Amino acid sequence: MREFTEEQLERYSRHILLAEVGVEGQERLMDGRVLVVGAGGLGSPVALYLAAAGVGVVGIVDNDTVDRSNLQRQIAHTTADIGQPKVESAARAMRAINPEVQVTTHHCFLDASNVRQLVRQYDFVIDGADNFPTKFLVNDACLLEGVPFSHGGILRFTGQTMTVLPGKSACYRCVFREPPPPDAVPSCSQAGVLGAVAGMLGTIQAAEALKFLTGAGELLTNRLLSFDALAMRFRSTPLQRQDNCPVCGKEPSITEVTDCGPILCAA
Amino acid sequence: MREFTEEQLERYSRHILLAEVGVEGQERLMDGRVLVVGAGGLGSPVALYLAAAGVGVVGIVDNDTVDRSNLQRQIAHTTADIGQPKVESAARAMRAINPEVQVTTHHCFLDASNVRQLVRQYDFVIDGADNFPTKFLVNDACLLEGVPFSHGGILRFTGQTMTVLPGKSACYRCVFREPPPPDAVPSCSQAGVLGAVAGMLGTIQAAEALKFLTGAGELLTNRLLSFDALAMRFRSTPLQRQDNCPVCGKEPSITEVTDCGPILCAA
Amino acid sequence: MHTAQTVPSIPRPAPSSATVAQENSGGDPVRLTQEAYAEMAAHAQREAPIEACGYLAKDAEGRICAAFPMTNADKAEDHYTLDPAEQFAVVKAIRSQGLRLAGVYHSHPASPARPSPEDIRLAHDPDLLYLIVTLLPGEEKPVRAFRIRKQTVTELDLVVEGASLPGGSSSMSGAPAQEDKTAATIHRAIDLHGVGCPMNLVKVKVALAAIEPGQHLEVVLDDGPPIRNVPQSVEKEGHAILERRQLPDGAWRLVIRKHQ
Amino acid sequence: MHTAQTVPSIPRPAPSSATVAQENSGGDPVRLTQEAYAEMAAHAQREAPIEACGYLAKDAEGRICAAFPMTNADKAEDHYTLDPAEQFAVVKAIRSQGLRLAGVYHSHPASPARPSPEDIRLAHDPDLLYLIVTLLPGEEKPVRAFRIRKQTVTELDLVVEGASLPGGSSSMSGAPAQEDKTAATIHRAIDLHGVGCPMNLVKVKVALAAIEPGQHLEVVLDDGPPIRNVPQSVEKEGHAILERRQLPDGAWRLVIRKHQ
Repeated sequence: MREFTEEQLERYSRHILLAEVGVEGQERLMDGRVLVVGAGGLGSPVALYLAAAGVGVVGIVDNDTVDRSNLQRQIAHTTADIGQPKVESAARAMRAINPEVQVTTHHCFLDASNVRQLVRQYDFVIDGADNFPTKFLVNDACLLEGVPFSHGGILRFTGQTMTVLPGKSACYRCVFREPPPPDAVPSCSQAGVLGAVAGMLGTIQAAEALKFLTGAGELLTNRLLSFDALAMRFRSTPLQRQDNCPVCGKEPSITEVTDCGPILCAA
Repeated sequence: MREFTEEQLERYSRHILLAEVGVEGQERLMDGRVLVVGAGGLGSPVALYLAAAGVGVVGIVDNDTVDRSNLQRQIAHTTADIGQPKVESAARAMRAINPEVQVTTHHCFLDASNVRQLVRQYDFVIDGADNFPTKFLVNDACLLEGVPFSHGGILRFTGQTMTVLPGKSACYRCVFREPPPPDAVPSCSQAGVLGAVAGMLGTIQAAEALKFLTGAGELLTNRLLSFDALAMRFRSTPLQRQDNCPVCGKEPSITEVTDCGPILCAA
Repeated sequence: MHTAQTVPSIPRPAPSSATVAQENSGGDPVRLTQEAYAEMAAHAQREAPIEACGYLAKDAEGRICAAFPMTNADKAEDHYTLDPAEQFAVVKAIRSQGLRLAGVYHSHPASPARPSPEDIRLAHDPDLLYLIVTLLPGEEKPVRAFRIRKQTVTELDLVVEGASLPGGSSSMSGAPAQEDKTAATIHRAIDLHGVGCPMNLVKVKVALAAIEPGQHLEVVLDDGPPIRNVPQSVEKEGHAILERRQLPDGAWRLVIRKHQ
Repeated sequence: MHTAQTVPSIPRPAPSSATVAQENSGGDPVRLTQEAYAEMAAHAQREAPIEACGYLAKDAEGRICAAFPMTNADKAEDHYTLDPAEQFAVVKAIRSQGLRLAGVYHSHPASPARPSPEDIRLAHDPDLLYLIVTLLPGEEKPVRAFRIRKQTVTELDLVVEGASLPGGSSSMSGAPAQEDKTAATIHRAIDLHGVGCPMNLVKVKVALAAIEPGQHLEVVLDDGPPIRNVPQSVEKEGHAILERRQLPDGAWRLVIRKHQ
């Protein structure tokens, strides 16, 4: 058993007290490795709550820098961080909360050349990407590498999330098959989102990561949880693995990740 | 109409883009005043998302100082803040995100002597208190002063929340009537809570405050939203105002707030 | 509580056997667990030369199984008043443990365990038992039980049981100490004197995590919220409390068997 | 795209009428909207003395309704190559607007609007139209349409329509300008040249918030994503687009009536 310091016992006491987490669960968190894809609206709360929970290694991958328009919802960043890489800004916030967490920053685009070698270093991946090609890339890489992940997406007042255990539960492609053609994704008016909606979805994703690492509870597998914050209604849609899924079906056509940029893929 | 600066347009662009918020909604946020009771597990995400949204004045009331055991979930505070008043630490985090927000700190116990004069200065109150007497105190004060509020509570892996429009929708006492006897509230083992659960509930409360101020959507009135993060299931229980409610019923017996300490109240 | 609340705070003379009607009830004896006795005895020792006082609780079988030390608001060597502010809380605590109020105890630090005239005059509740603990050395009966109805005192037979303590002793030769023999082999021990809720439970859980299923952990917990909270939480997680007894300083010693 | 992709980057001589078979198709005329013409003309003027080039799109009625300025990868005054990297994106953009590829246009900054021998030799797609805009002053036909099949050029009749422009003109006397008359009184105007998505929509919403319901806002938006996104978002919120026309520099002018 890991030796906890007095400070660790204090810091993690509220987890240790939980029968479903306990000492063993907290140890698993401290031994856990989670990759957060995107340090934006979803990645911000995820990063902060994973750091607070004492997850051993948290990786963050994001190529962006902090923009003022991010600050309405991306609570890992501050006004002073404008112009700096989001991964650096998020890492700073995480370390301030919990210096024990090892934060690994990947300031780059996630693409076919790096995604598999990145996700395979982690126990769990949080998809907090803001675009469809990356969401499919993360799905395919996690499926091919056998790494469980949480899908998350937000738009305006709505959010949706599901957790995928590769080979065991429905994957993102079982449900959505392929990215929408880029011109079918309205870019401009759809950029709006209520700030707290990002928090609602990101914290659900963080909870799923903590549940996965500790083994507590029942994950959001084979279910798509969606909500509309305007009506404040939540809905759970049952899902199933699809035999004809191109990545996790019986005769998969996708056996390697490919870059699926908005132009090349849509042709 | 308020003149927005270029920086404000950028900062609040994702709200302005929403048809349901828009320019007018963002102006209402910037003119809005919200009191956050408790700068802990619920108050932390609420405070950060309200600041990010540009709510004009955010008050925080909390008598506590930051303890290491808070940091597992109270993401407005950092390790460097240990020992400092939580309201100061939260205010610092809020100002870093958005220097435009006026943060008013109340480093005191909320009690019968100050609660009414405090809540009446605000448009909306977030109850993020961690004890039943304060929750009833906030309910009674808000009902007597006619100030809408969001009730929130978390325990282990569960959370519950409802929004109260005084005189219009069911209040906390319509549902729960009076605090449980203090010894019916197990103090020790019940202290455990999954960190992200606090985030899930606090962000729902923040969304309710933003909806209330902007007028967007349908509030959580006459409904108790509860969830269990272990199963990741959400439930909405319909509620009704009660004619015999001691504070908002036809013949109210509560016409003034009273301190309701754990011992005196239990008799 | 109305009984206890009306106990007035007046001085009373030293106990005199002349005023006590000594009768034996002839009925079932009052049963007192060793823990409850130990609690009273330890409390009396802690408070001496001041009189100690408190409530007693009985379990579903009518056995007095717990003593709840309270503050003697008089802080006097020859009389006592239960602190009214504590009475509600203690009665609630008793109920919360599924117990019922059985009576009131107090100590006579320098006199035999017999009711004084004031003890009799002020005993308003005919249904409560009045237990008196004496610290006088060499007393044959260091604790005695009385029922007091309409100023008439009836002494009841008293049996101290060690039933809940496997391997425990039912001797009345003072409070059981931590070094008492126990059937359980202790694999690990932690002393949580001064560690409050909920960190004491955290440390118990950490200590339990460090031993094998079926092995035994000895824990010393403070009186008050710690002893009321921690054992029930430990049991809820499937571990067994093998022993539970109060130490002379008021703290409690538990032996916990880790769940299989 | 294969046609355009294979347009080689080679110099070609000045256009010679001798190599062009002048025939009239005798069929329906090619219909060209004023916006599309204005776009081509504006593009030609911007690029001069370099040749401008781009794709043309037709709507469901077969009318050429949009010109998509592209980069002349040759940056030459007497020949052009459509930038291959842009071709995919533009074809997608055309489809995304529910249009179809109609043809290719280019400009002759200093010669008449007739195909050069290379224009003919390299026109591989028999189904595409080839439009040529000349900047020569005093030309009777500043824009002409050709079909080129097996090295044979057929000039088609060309009609420029102003149908989609209420109050617009169908004259061919140059590109319509912002100062053209409009039926609407403008209450506020914002110039969003250089303001991308989604900040342009933010600013349109702010400007709309500042006028009364029923009043008119004039907006100038960049070509590309801005003109594809902003009007539809504005309409979705219940406002009406009263006018929409392209300016000589490629940007677009909208007149929006705020919802009642």
